[in-house]
Amino acid sequence: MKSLRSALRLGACSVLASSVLLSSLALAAAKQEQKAATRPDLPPLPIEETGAIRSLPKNMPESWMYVDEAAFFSMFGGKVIVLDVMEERPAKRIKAIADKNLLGNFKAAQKRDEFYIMESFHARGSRGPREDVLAIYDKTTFKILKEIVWKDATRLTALPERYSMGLSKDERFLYVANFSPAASFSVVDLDKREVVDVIGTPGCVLTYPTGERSVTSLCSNGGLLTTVLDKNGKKSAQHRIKPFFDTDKTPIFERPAIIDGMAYFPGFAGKMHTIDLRGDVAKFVETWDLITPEERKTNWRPGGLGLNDKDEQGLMYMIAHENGADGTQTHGGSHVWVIDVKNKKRLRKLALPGWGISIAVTRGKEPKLVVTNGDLNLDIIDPKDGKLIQTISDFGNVTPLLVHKAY
Amino acid sequence: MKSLRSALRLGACSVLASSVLLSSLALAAAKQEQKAATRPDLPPLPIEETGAIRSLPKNMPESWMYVDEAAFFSMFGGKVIVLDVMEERPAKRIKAIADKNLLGNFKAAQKRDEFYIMESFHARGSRGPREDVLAIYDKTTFKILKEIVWKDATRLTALPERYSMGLSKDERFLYVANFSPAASFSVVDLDKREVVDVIGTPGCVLTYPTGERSVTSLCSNGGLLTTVLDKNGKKSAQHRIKPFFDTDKTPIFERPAIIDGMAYFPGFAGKMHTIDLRGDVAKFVETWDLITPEERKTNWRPGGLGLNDKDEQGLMYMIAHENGADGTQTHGGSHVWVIDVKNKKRLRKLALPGWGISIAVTRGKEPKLVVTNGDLNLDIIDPKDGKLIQTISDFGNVTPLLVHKAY
Amino acid sequence: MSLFDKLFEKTARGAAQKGSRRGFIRGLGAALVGAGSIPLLPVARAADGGQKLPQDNRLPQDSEAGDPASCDYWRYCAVDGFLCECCGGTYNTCPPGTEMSPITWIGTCRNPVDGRNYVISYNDCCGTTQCGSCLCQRDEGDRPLYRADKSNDVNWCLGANSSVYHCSTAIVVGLAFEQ
Amino acid sequence: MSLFDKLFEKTARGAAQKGSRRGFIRGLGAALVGAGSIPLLPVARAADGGQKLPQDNRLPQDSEAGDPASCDYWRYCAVDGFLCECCGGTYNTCPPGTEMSPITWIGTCRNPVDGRNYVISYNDCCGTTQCGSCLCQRDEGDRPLYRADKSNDVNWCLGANSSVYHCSTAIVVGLAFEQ
Repeated sequence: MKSLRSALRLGACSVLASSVLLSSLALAAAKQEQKAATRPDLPPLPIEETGAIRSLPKNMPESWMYVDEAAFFSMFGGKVIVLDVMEERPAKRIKAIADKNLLGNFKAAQKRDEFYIMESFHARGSRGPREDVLAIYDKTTFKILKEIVWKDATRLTALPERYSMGLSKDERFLYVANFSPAASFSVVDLDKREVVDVIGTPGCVLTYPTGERSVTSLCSNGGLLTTVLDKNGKKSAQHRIKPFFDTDKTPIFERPAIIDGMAYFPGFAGKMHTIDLRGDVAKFVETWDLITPEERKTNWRPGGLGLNDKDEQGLMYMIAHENGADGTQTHGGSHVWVIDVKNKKRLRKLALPGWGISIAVTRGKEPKLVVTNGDLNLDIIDPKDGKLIQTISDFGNVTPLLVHKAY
Repeated sequence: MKSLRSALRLGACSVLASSVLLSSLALAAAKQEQKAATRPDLPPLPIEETGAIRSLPKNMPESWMYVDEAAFFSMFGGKVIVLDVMEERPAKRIKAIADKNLLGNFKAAQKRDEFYIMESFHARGSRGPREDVLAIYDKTTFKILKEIVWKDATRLTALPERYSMGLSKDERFLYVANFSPAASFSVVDLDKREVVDVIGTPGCVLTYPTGERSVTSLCSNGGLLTTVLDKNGKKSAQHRIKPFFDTDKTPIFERPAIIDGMAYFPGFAGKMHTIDLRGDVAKFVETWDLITPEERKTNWRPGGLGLNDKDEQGLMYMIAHENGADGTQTHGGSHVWVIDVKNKKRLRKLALPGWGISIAVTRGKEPKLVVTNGDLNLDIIDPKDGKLIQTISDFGNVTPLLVHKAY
Repeated sequence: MSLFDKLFEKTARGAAQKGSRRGFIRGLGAALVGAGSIPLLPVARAADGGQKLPQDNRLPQDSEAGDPASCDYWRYCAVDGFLCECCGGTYNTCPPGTEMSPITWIGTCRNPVDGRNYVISYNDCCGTTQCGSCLCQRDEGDRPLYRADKSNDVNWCLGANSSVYHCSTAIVVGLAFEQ
Repeated sequence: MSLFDKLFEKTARGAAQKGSRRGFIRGLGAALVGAGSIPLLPVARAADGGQKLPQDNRLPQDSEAGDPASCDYWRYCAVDGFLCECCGGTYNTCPPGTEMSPITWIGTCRNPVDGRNYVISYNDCCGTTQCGSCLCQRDEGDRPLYRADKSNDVNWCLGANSSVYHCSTAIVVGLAFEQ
């Protein structure tokens, strides 16, 4: 057990001391055999090119995902890893890696061949002036096309969120959450590659894209704030939507699944809150129950970090656990609920092979679940039958806290 | 096993999901009991001070060591950790931590209340201009007294070495190895806190302090180069010492134990090489054998990363292994040899409780061995009887490759 | 559900707090709570390291209330992070070389010895990379980012010179009164 | 002892090499060699990811000589680091977003299929933090820093724009001739 430890934490490719000696002997033996069978008749291998750098396809396959490796144990080592979660060969799963410093935030574009990392640097590691930088990456070359430096270093540094950044429907504008702890968001014009406005959202956080060119934030009073932008991305108006939950007594997760412009916010205790984000201004629609009276008796609840995601058919997937209590909302769960949000119906309950902390769903007609498990590896699961397809470990992961679709 | 993984690699303080639920119940029960036994008669706790920062004693106890955590899996996360290796309570072992970026080099002073970290930074993590910085730390407050920036970013970035930096006997000058791959060293006047010279050492590396104010480097031809400095720390003369080993056929480790001014360099195959560093210029003294003819039959050899250290009584301790071969010199070993270098005698062979990669020895009359084991934890061993005193894990260690005495 | 919601928190040192909690490791959730392998030592401890510590004159409520190196210790009811007690600091002092963030989150914890509820300020120590030892996560009363005053997902070192989080303290800053 | 010492290494592309090896992970030594958990697949592989790979037209010496994702693969006789084959690159190309260091160390490896010794240039890919997968350490012929041309303790990304090491390639740059 003891000697397994370093092998486990230091990657797939480790064998132990004793094995080294054994394999040396085996190799020596093999060498003898091979010598007998060599084929000197073959032409020699040609000289190969040096300096070649790979690139990725313009359209990533449906099973490729961006893994937000938050690197909680050293915030300097954060990464975004493109991973083919259906690849069976361990060596071929990693497709590319980008750095992401100090709890950097990540967003992938769908139409643009870009992704965005909003990160921070001190000039010398932990010390020196802090700079907040938006890095715009070319998603095929993984090269940085442009770095935009924030005037004030105020971007949100927190655990990964799907909506710490948002994209306008036409993907011309990127919305980036700031928190100093005064809340605001910056609007980046992705065509011009510059910040066009920084808009205060007092008491309201995060950037849920709304309508064509609006941004909705979730407020400390249990309401919403929608900021409407003009065609240049500058603030045109702000609208407050009145409270629809009690942030003390009936808190909700700040992590909705947004499906066809409708945002579904689960509550800690299992109520769902539907918000219409299709128009210029957000509208509260309704609250409905996710949980049966039977389940409520044993305190079934949603829970986790990135506790939900959606597939391309419009279904929502959410981690849940029994015996919920104050505090367990962040602890993940043993099951995944498959929810038809349009019909307000839970279709299936899947038992996870292990504990689940975060969940993501692959693209396409046959979606697969990507569950960050209690070992901080990824379980790939077929939601049709709940079967474990494979567990992915040893891709340089330490704390892979959130997984995103790749396009 | 699976669920143990994250617990193991994420620190001593981890318990598993199931335990969480259990302990919640236990706590609830305990709370009931406690309620009955409360003592409201006690005066309430006073309001406590905020902002208090601890400091360390001027003279560190003998059992305190500096651990060079190289952070091989993300070179951004390197640390120097002050650890009391004899402390039984896990929570009280860590005394202080300093950052050490990009395979930074470390040196502790003995007379000055300082230590030195020579590190590098790119302006933005992996990208942007590189700066090489010598950070002079106050060893009691762990605050940086001065940062000295190199004119050219050429300092040696390599696995940790005891002599990537050296101190003059009077500790006025610090010698810092550079490698671009052209070899040189910088001389820092620690009184004035400035670089006073950068001295080329073509083909010769590292900085073994010599005499009062000389620096010896080990050369690619199997010889030595001694640079003599003037009283201001500037180059006064350089002397080449002729080859005393064949770097191809009879290589030596670049890691000597320097005891009373005599440097003892072990050879890969087990010969010891004595160099006199007491005068202004290094002198080769002799070669002698560490290994018996019997041991040679099964290829006993020294091996490891920080493969040796010394105690304050003048004994040398070195990791060794059987069945040595080309390549195994770096792989550590199963035993520690205790060597009386003055009498060219091996006193004892200690079997390690596990595999050993690096070794260090605590100060004082009852020295203890600190062995980085194959699990990349630290085994603390009594060299008198070879007994394992304790294994220290979960101090934020990933790759604690070299351990130094603290003063 | 939440004890804290029933209490009026009398913050004795308003300047030092923003009434909020922080907790990077929520997501690590299930697998990472507690301080399982560290034995409970429910006794007062002598100072070590040649420096007089606040613990030297601890009242029974502290000294008999459990082990400050254990995640179960009473002050940590709302802590979420690495315990400074294990990192070269103590439960109420920062390790050498770090700075204490002036912006903190607070919790209200019940002392098991005197039965009183105290307001605890969880000032983070910042400026050195993660301590990496004694990870402790207790999420009672935690709220998402929209309740910044109760959210422990934020890196509260944003109030310090360095945004790099090292460990968390738990400092008594007052008594809490029931409503 | 060392095969390499008996060979004259004909470096076909002098500019790209400095005749030296690098290997951060020597110290990890005993516990970390090999590619134990990755199955050997000694067959040619189709390109994936929509990009034509050099492997598409591999000669038998490559395609029948083992698995480039295994530490035992013939080209890796002197490699020491993370294999780019597992990091989004291949054995002779760098992953997206990195740069190939022009300063490298070289080894001389025997191809088990044709029996010839080839000079292999182990160009590091730099500029993104450690890949962290497929750590492979084979230290034959390694020398300490004083023989920079044979030392794998140095971070050879010093030749790239970024000193941050990501993974290592193994590129055939010529035939080696016995003396």
